[in-house]
Amino acid sequence: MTNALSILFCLTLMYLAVTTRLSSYVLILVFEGILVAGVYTVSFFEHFSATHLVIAGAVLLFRTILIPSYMVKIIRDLDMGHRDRTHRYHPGFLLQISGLIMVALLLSYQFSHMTPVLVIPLGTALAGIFSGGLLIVRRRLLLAHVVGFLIIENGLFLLGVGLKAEMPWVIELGAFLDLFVLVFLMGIAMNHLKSHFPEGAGEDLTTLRD
Amino acid sequence: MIGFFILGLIIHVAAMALPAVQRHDGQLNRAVNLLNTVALVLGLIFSVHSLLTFQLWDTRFPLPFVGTIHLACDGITLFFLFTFQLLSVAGSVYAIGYLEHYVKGGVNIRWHLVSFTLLILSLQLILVVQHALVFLTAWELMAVSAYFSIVLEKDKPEVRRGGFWYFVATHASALFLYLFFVVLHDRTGSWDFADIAGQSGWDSGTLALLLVSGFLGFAIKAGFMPFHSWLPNAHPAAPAHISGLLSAINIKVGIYGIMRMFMFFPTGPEIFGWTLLAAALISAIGGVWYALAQHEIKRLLAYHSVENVGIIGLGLAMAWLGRCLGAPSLVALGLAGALLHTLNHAIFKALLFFGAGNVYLETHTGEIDKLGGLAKTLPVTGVGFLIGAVSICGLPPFNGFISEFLIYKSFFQGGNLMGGLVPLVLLVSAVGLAFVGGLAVACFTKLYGIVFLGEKRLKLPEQPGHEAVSSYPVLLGLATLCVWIGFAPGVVLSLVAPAISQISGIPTAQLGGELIAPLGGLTPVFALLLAMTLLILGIKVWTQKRVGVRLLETWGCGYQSVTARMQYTASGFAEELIQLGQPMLGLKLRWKPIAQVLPEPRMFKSHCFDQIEEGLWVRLNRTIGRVLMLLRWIQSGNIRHYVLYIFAALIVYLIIAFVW
Amino acid sequence: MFTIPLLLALPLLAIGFTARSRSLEKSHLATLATAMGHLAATFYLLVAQRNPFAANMWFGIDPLGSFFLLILSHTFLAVALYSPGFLQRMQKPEYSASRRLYYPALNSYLLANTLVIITQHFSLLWVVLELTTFSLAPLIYFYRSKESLEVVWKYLFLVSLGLVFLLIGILALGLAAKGAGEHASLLLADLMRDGAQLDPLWVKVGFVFALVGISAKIGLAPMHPADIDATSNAPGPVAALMAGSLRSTAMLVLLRFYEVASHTSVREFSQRLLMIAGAFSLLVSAVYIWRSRDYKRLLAYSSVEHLGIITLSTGVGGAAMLGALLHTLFNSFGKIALFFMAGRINRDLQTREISSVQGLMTRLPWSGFAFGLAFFYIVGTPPSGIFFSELLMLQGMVHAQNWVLLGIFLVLLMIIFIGMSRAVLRMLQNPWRSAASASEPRERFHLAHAVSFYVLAVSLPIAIFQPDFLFGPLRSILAAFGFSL
Amino acid sequence: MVTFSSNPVSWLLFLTVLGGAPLLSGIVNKFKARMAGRFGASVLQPYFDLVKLARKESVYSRSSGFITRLAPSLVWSTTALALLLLPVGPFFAAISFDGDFILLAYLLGLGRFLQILAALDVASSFEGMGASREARFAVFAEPIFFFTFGSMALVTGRFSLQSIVSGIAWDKPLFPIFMIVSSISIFFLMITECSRMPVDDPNTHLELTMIHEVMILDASGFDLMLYQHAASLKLLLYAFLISSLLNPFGRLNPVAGVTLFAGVLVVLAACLAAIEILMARFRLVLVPQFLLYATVIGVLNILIFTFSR
Repeated sequence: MTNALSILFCLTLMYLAVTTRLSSYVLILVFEGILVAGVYTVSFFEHFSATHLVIAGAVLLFRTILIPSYMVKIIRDLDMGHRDRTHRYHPGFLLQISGLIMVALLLSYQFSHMTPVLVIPLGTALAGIFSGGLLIVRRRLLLAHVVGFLIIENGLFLLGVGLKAEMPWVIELGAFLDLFVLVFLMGIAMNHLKSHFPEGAGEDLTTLRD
Repeated sequence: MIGFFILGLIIHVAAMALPAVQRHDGQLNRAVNLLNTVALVLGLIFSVHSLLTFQLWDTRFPLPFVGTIHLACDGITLFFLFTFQLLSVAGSVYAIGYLEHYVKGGVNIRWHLVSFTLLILSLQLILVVQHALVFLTAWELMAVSAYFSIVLEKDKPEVRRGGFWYFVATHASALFLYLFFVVLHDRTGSWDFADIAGQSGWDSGTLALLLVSGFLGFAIKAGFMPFHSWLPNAHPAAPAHISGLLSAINIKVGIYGIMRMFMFFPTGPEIFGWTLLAAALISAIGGVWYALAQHEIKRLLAYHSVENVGIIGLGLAMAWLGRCLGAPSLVALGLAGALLHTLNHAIFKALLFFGAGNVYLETHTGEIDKLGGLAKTLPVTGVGFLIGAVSICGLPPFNGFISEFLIYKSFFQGGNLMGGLVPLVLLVSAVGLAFVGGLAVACFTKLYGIVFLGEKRLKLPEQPGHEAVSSYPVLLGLATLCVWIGFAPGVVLSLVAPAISQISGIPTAQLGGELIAPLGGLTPVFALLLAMTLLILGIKVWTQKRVGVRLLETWGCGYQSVTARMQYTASGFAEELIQLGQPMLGLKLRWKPIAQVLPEPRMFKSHCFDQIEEGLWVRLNRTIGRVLMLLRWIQSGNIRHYVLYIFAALIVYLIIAFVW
Repeated sequence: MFTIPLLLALPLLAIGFTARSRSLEKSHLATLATAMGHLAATFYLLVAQRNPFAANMWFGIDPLGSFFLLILSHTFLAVALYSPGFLQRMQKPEYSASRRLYYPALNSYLLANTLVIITQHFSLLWVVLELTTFSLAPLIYFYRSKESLEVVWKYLFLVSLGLVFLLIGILALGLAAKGAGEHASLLLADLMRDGAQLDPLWVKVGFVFALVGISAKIGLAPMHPADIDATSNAPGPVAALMAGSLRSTAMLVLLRFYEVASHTSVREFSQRLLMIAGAFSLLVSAVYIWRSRDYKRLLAYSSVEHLGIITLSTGVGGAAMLGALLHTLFNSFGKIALFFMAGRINRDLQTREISSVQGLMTRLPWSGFAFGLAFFYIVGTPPSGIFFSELLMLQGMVHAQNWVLLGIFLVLLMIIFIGMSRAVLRMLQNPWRSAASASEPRERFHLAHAVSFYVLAVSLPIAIFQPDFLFGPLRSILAAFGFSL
Repeated sequence: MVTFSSNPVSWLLFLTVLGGAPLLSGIVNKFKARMAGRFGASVLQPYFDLVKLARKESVYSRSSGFITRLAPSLVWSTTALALLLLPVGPFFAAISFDGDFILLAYLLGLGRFLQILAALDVASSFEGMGASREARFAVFAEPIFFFTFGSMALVTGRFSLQSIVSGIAWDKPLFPIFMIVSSISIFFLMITECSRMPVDDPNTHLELTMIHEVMILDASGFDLMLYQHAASLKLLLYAFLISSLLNPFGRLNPVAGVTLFAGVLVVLAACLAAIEILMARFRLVLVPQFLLYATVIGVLNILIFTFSR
């Protein structure tokens, strides 16, 4: 079951690679949020507890409702509607992502020899983390960076599952990051972007350098 | 007796506090310098008395962490203390008159006075301190204070540049010394010089590391080639009294350090002696040859400091070799030469720099080719400078001759002691020293002849000579010292004796017989020379009174309209010798060749740059900059790159963790 | 048991009060009181050397914690003293919001950092680390300009990205702890107790991820860029706060992981990794210090350099580790003075270009003098404290016979010295080429100068007399890391 | 230990040498004239010149200062004092001590120093030229001296001219060769220092070509006399050096010693004259090579000696 969901997660990553619409990014986020919550619940099914339920709920709340809606709002505010195509679209991106996924799965397979892990979820998690990073590196819109950041978080979540780390309050803390992202990265920063950068809002910032 | 010294130090501190209360710059200048002079004279009483009565003084007082601070005056310390105090007296008295002109010019000299006093103070502290940490502290105090004394005219960019050379060089030497003392501490477990000196049985690796780091540290300070480049840059930048003291005593701290290394490693390897010899010879020849090519008085004198440090190094090397051979008499000869030359060089170099300072005050330029005939306008400076010039060439009957004579003797004696090809090597070094002497003669005949003799080459503002009256006693006193040490070296040698006997192990009484008496015998010879000169001079004056004397124009070989511009110039005087020095000396000649038949305006420029400075240090600086430039893309300002770095670092670390 | 309220409750109250009070004076007094109370408690803890918390609680104060508490609250007191002098110049209307936010943010910063230092449980540690970033954001964003927006964005983004990795590191620690059996937990004490049973593989992974994650906060290359921007564009007191205490707090977190690692078989590896990371940061800082145009950025790079030195010699261990700990303290002293003075110079001369700083010593004699003094302090001219700590590091390297590292260390120090002195001496000596020489009033002595002189002076007695309340803890820290002097 | 010879003969000899010095240059000139086929001036001509000069009034340049007035006496007295350090044939040197040859070299150096300054003192471009040349050649001349006498000191293991001369072991096969070769390099030195052909032409009249003569262009009267006499003293000094080095009899057989000594002097004079007849002046750029050549001879000499011992 977890494996199936993980595979789906990988597929979302593939889609991430081919699309360039901010709106479709948001869709991906929603879908991934559901997947992650699902994997989480399933993986702890046998010894299920209230905390797990709470966490799963929180994740669903943040990742499928709050953040996406907020993102849509921002897209409207900064009217990125008419130029929601991130620049320098590049077919190689798909190859890179899929390569990443291969490598990640391979790694986690190798890893499974050293220590007991769930191969597929672990691989997916690694793939998520690295492709999130890759997204940040490859896309110039700040919002895309946030998306990448959230994808890394999803990967982190899966990681906890894949490594079978039944530690109280470790992965769960990840939820805090959502709050953080919500409040700061988007709340403060994005809102001020408009006032400071009348045109080209949301492009990445590169004035401070040596 | 020690009370005098301590009182002196206290007075120095008081002098440093003075600028806070005294508002008027002129009075402040006089007050501070006079206070320093008094303090130094007190210290001088202490050092001379304890040198002559051979009282060594030693005390420790406990402090936490740094352990017991160990202050001691052994023979070496006392001799250097004597030298430093003597010359600092001269410097302080000279500064009174010299700084007067800056005060008139509205330059703010308060910081300068403070750092000048601090420089003198720290120089004395370095010598008496026998504890590594406090030594390093005093060392850095000296470095920083000297830097701030150099950049008095800090509005001029070239002054800042020169000062920066010093700043960097001295910090480099400090880093080497950190390494040196840390390794010593690691092996001996103590910061105390006495304990370190007591240590024996070094393993060869450690010894090599120690010798290299220590020598580099002290050599950079002393200005051995190729670490000399800060001298010719810092000296012209500094005001005259500072550049005088820089050459006279500041670089001697390096020599003092090498003497300390003698104490630390009683059984050093012979190879170090040979290395020292080579370095010294290179510095001596290179220094004087570069000096010959200079067009600026202070720069020229700075290169001569390199040369003289080299000569001192020759003596030290002989001493080291003598100790390896177990020949105390050779050690004594070498050390006597080295230490005496340390004192002598301090004296005549200060004399020359102060003279150059007076020239600068008079003409406001240091360009040799613009000057001329100053011996008439600046009589006292002229005489003093002449005596300094003769002494620095090591000509009898002045003090330079005595020390070089000792070093020559040490070469020949060493040649007798050692077999195989060693005598040849020493012979070659002796010939090298003679060669240096010849070049020095060429260089100083050029300097004195062009600057002080002949006619003015440049229209100077017609005004009475600017010679600061306070510089008369200094110049004349130093000149007298040159003559006196030359004629009667005995007394000064007895000042050196404690240090020598401390290292060579020969009792002072025996030294008196072996070392001092023979040189004492030179006195009648020089007296005879003087007598003959006076006699013939007398006869001449008598005859000339009979047959009469006439004043006429210089014989122009038939050419009538001779102008001052037609005099031989400094660059012309030295040009062929410099040509022979190619390509070691980078000589740039630029001129407009004769094109048309009819005469047209023409120019000729010759500029000699320092191959080591340009080719080594400046290039090193440029190379470092270029290499670092290669990494300059890191701070690209693009957050996507930063994210990439994070992942890259993660992967690299993981590779280190699991693959390497 | 008054220390816990002093350490935690007081800042909390201060946050509440300053958030509600309208007058800056009152908030200032409250903050000052908090700082003093905090400092008093810290001193008490240092001297008494006892843990006010029950054993095996999620909070606890060990020698390491108390030492870093000292750094934190000392820096905080200095900043609190300087704050009114800073705020009274920020009268522009666009700053009003920032002014109101200033003191609450300051106090919450204190609270968050205190929590980081006294937390013994790694998961909790991670949470409170988040809090420090939260509290700092409004301070960095004080000027509300384009640049500060960019800065705050970059800083928050990179630091939180780093925190993701830190979380992975903690996760790995948890997995490692699984090997220890039933009583396994993420409490520091337990982890150290079970050092032998911890799964070295996971400890290794954990250490690597923790290093990468926390580097963004410490400012270790190559995760330093955001730190540079933040430190150089934040207002003077905030920059001093970051360079003086935030980075050392982050360093403490790294030390916690190192502490765990050093009780397992991963010890050598972690030491090697620390050396590499430190040396690389030293190199990178040298790259930018060599020819620097902007003196605030220069100072930022200098603190990258010093954190690099600290990391490097922590890896060397032994005397070098003692040097590293002392260096953390002395570096925070120096950075306080440097950033205060840089802030004043920037305000009065209206420039951050080194080349356009003119006549500093004539226009701002006090600030110029203090700045120069702080420069000589930070490059380790004896008798500054930095000299002693760096000497200790050299001793450690020589004793470990790590000649390669020693060579790299000395060469890079020399390069950095040249670059830094080139810049600073130019600032100090550049003559004033302007007609308005006479018009400007002479700068008067200010509290900031007093603070700077104090922090520069205080390191010497510490280095020389080695007060036992400080060196007792230091020795037990070294013992805890398995070094003996 | 400096020893002043107790033997009055050494001191008397010194006085006679002072008196007899011009004779040598006279002899050289006579030889020259004879080889050129002229009858030539009398051997005593130099004396007449000196007396004539001493009687003339002195003319000083307006540009000149105290150096010009001081230098001649110092040049003279340094050269004279240097003569005192020489052992003359079988007789002891008046003054002798370890390393006295160093003093000798430096005394001549002092004289040279002042002469150069005196040349620069009168602000004449010609004399400046001469001064520069003198300084340049001195740089290469001094090493020859030190090399030769240094190697002798090392070979004999003694440090004073007196003891070196008496310390030469003529019975050993190596020594004669060594001595002869070294005296050759001293002869080169002599040619340079005494401004003889082919380095310098003592009796040209074109200032641009001269070295020594051009430096004393502005000297006159008693000063010029002193310069001339000092020059002849210098010539004699080098001649004495060579001839006491090539004197196997030494003190064993005074009569033979003295005769040989005198003989060598005459031969040297003849050689000088012959060279001046047969050779033209070198181009000035060649002079350093000429001197280096002399040094190289010395180097080979000492090398051969060391290796074959």
